[in-house]
Amino acid sequence: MKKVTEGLKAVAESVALCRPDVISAYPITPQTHIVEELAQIVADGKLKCEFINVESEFSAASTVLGASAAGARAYTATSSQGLLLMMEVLYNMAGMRLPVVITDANRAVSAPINIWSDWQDAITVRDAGLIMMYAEDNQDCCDMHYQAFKIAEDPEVQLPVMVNMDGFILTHAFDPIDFPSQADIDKYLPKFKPLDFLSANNPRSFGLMGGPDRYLETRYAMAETFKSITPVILKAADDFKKMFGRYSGGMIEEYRMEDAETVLVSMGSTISDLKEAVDTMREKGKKIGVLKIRILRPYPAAEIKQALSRCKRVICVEKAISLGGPGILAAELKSAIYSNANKPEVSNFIIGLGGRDVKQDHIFELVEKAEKGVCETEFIGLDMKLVEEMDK
Amino acid sequence: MKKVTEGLKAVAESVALCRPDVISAYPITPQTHIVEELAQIVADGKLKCEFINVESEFSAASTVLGASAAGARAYTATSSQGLLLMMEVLYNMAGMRLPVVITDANRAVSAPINIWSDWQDAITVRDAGLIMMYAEDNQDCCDMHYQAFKIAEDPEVQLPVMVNMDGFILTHAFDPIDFPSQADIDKYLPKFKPLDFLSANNPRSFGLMGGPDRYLETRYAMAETFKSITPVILKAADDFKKMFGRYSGGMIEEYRMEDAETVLVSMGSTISDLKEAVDTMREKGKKIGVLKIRILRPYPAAEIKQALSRCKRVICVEKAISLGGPGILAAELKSAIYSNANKPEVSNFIIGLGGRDVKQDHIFELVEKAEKGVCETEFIGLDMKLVEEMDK
Amino acid sequence: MTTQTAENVKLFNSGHTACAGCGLALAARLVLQATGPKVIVVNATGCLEVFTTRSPQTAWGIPWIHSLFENQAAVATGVEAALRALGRGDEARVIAWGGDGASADIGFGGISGMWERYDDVLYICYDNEAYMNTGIQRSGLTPFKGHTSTSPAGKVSLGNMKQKKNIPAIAVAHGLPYVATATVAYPKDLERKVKKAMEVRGPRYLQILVPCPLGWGHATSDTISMSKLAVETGLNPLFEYIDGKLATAMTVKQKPVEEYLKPQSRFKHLFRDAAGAEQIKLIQEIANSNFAKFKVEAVK
Amino acid sequence: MTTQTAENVKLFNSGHTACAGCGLALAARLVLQATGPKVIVVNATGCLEVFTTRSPQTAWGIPWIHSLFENQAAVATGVEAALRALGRGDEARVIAWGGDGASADIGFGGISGMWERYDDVLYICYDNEAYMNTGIQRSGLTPFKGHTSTSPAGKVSLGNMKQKKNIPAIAVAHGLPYVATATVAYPKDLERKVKKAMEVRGPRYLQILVPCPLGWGHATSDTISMSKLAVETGLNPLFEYIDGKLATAMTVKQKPVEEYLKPQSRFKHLFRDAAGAEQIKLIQEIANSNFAKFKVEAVK
Repeated sequence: MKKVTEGLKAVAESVALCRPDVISAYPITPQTHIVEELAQIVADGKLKCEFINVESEFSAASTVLGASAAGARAYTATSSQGLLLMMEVLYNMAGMRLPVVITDANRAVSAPINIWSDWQDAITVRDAGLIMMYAEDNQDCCDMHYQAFKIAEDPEVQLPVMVNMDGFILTHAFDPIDFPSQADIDKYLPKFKPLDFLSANNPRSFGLMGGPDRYLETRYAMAETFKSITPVILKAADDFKKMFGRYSGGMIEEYRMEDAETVLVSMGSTISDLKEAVDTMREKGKKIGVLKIRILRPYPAAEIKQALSRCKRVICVEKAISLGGPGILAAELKSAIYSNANKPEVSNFIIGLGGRDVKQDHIFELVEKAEKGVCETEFIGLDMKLVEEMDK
Repeated sequence: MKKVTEGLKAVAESVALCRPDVISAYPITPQTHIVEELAQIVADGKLKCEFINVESEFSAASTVLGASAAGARAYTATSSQGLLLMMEVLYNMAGMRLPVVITDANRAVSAPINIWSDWQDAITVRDAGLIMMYAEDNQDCCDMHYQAFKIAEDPEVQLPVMVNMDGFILTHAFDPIDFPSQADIDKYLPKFKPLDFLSANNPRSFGLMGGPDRYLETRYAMAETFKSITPVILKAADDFKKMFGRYSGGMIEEYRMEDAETVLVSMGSTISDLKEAVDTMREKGKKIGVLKIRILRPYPAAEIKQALSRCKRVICVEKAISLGGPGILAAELKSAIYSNANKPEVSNFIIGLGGRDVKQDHIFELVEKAEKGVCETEFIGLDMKLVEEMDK
Repeated sequence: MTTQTAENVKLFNSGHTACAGCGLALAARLVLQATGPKVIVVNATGCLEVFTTRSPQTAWGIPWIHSLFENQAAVATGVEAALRALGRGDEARVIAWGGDGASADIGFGGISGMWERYDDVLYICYDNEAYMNTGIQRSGLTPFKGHTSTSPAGKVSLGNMKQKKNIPAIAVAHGLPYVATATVAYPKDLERKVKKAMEVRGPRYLQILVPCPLGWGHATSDTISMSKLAVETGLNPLFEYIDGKLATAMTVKQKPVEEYLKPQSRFKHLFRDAAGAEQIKLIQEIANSNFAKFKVEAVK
Repeated sequence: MTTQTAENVKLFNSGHTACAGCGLALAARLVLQATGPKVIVVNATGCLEVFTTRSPQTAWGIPWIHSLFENQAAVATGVEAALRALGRGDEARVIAWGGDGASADIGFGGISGMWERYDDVLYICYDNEAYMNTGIQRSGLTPFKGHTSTSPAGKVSLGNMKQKKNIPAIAVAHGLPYVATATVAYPKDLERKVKKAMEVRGPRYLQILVPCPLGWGHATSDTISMSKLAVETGLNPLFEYIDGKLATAMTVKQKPVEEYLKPQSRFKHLFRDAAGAEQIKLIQEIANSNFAKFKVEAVK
């Protein structure tokens, strides 16, 4: 039964269905409606849950860390500056193997301050040890949340999961959303059974020092865990499909790639723009497809290597930048396909930073440019008059 | 005139020679001796400078940000958790184009908490818009600081510079250090002349919003700036050599690479270990060399591409990890040499995390492994008994 | 650096985009009228930054900087240190300001640190009693039983469960030489306090209540009357502490809290039933206790 | 998660690696003796975490967690919320603790937030008056004119320029129902205060002075005498505030501050010349003012 719902409110309803024990968050645009809606759900007695308003994102992350360590299913949501402020806690949470679920409403990072969408915020935590999922649309985003708790809490995983949704583009869009029933979600996602937690009945110590004699092995264990997560992610989607009839899963998604010579690679809601453009270009006879990176961590290197083993040209379309560095998606992708025999050209473009509209023409333009020669970290959609003005 | 000095104290003396107007820092191991020594230098009246003890690294970064915006030459030093806590401020400082100099005593990141050396801390800010230098030894590190201020404050640059030195390995090592005279440094590095600063005599607004109509262009301007920094870095080293007689510069350094079939790539003090191993392997007739990445941002893609255009095998030796992702140095390197005709095999290994000793045997071992076939993100130096224990 | 010269010599121009009836815009103008141009302002993220500096425009005629939501105090420390270090101490005094969220919550650690350092910075909290810039979420200064989107009135809740965090008292406990409260309905009092604060060296704290029609749910024409009623009911007493001692408090004829609560939709759930009436009694007790505490001589 | 079962049933084992004469190790044992086993402890980064939990060993016989240097308060909030949410409220009470750096400086924003939320957490600051874990740098609780490596005595400086941040007063201003100070020389007083604190619901604050022979520069056998002299000179008064009112203060016969300062190398620069003697007079004034303030009836 579908219900037209705003993206953030849909996420809030989905999270509520997962029956978190503790929610803690701090207001930041464009994430705010999630916690507002959850606050109202709790205030109306519809969800029995400790909803904790805290004084900063740093404390929001720390509060859910503490709650998770004490055995609770814990959730927080944030965006942009808030995520950066959480940074130290996020590394710590991952290192402590705490299965918190975090929604990030992807937004640009200051300076200059900008509340609109790009991926710069979440990209900054890609090394931290979080599982990172990127939603293409709001149904996908809701379904990711049910699965996120299941994956995070899997005994083989025990890691935080971050669900990413593009600010405004998804967060504030109204779409018909199919919500599962509470009974079904209760079956899909039983009560959290932590392997180990803070308890006076079993007094144990958490967060010990790891000296030079142990630290390397601890990090190795995490790296090994990441190698075994893909099957867990795939199974969560398969189980979801069995119960709810729709497949919302996969590490990557291939769109019209069967005979594609050129493949556009991207994440999140940008995929919809690319698919539309690909449909248009296909009509004109161009052999072009789209590869969606749905899960950024663990990075689906093998899947990407395979998917790009036949094409001639790859174009990464990125909404984040490593200033002074190579394209972020492009570098990881080139790393994955480095030894492919077909060795496609790889271009990458920076688009849509800080909420700049991504137009279909921009996509046509970047394909055209890449066809003329490899482009690296090239900006598309610039207002050149403004660039000149700023140069003065 | 050389003086045997501990690494951190040598950095402190070098920084004092640069006559910063404002220093602000917070204690964290292994960075602390820098600010202690500077505190003493100021307390003894040897340097006229505002030395500000603050309540956190977040505020240390914010204090130097404010000081720099008001026209002061500003300096801070930190490490590990402190750097992660500064994260939001660092992105902001770069975006505001403030030429602060930061020393990072590279240290592992929690959890588990570990005060020993690896690169995980600074690696987390590689997208932020800071110029990032990695010191191989303490003379190099001191010379980097004189140059760092010069580069940061260059009218064409106006960006923060981070100098990285490996915790304990460099910070606590005693070496003979050649310090320039104050008079010479005053000539090399004249008083900071900011292009623009907070002043009641010229009231202007700093840190405005950048909406979707301007943000993309602002980031583009930064990306373009990064393209023009390499010549400034090279000139700072050339000028330094003219004045002080020694060359401490270069984006990369090639060691015994003239006919090398295998090239080890790394950064920081690890380079010394690699050079030693290469000397040994050379004696046994192996054609092997070392490529040092001295400047990580701007990433010296062109220099690396050129330097690796003849070898058969590249081995990245990394002291940081992107959990669930590709090797950090390896991915950027593969991106740089992706289109090279020689297309060397690229392996990468994780070593020495959290202060684990890097032994010469480890280096021989990883070379041997890479020669047998490409290795990706493989850990070297593991205590396998401990790994098994932890697995239980 | 993104910079912009103000297009005219006013210290705070009308070329901003604040909502109608915004108490904050009024307060900012009053403050700068009192300080004059020899100030540098450090502004936390919030409405005041947003509605004055949409690049490339700026409403500020004084040197002004915005960095983040929570580092205004430390940035001010840095600016002040730079002026001293560069021998520019006479050029300007430093003011840091932020809303109640930036001041009482996310930025409070930094402010406490600045106070402990005893930096020569005037900190001004403009208090509209919730996160208004992000859409009316609860802050530490949200009043008892006020409805916000994260302290909502609902079937099992009657709004914000906590009393307003007492930042002025906390500031006094930090040993500040000057701590005061003000509000826009009393512009002369506000101006006098700003001037007094500028005479003192060291850390100073001024908390200005600024009604927000959107967040409080009153008519845009009622900003001044709400500001006045907050004082007259005793819910926002106006006082000064000098060197830790209560120095002045504004004397007013006490009005019942209902007069203040009723016109504001954020309190409307209190007027529905007996449970709400009980809460109003508790709010009246807060007001009474303030009246008892701040019964000192009137401003001279 | 890195976890470890304590090898025996003691709440705080002797199997730690604290320095000889460590006041902190003593305080930790005294606190847990008073609370008993039904507690969960959240520990900020610092000496106490370092010398008790070098993996895989732990000295703790109670459930214990360490996360970061500055988030102990918020982690405690989360633990406490989890216990309530999971219906385990009777299982344990939550204690957060950290050193003076973690408490008065880097973690203070989080503590203030926790106090404002009015969480049921006992916060204990073990105060050794500097960052001892990183090698004796100045904190907000470093005493006036104390030498540390970042507030050094030098040719143009006489040590720490600021008075100790008054966290107990700031805690009272936050509206805490229980605020107290203690020190290891008075173990019964300390134990009583911990027990009293555990009887109260809501946020509580206990500040325990713990001499650090290494950082203070006194003989390792003088830990208790230094702790006692801190009280007897009036530099570290022992008191309790209940519901905002001074409830008890320990009465002692006043000794001159020199008796406390002289055996500690961190004050040795004050005994060199006339300039130092002037500073000692100022320190005596601080002590005298504490004596005047805390002249209330003795503990019953």
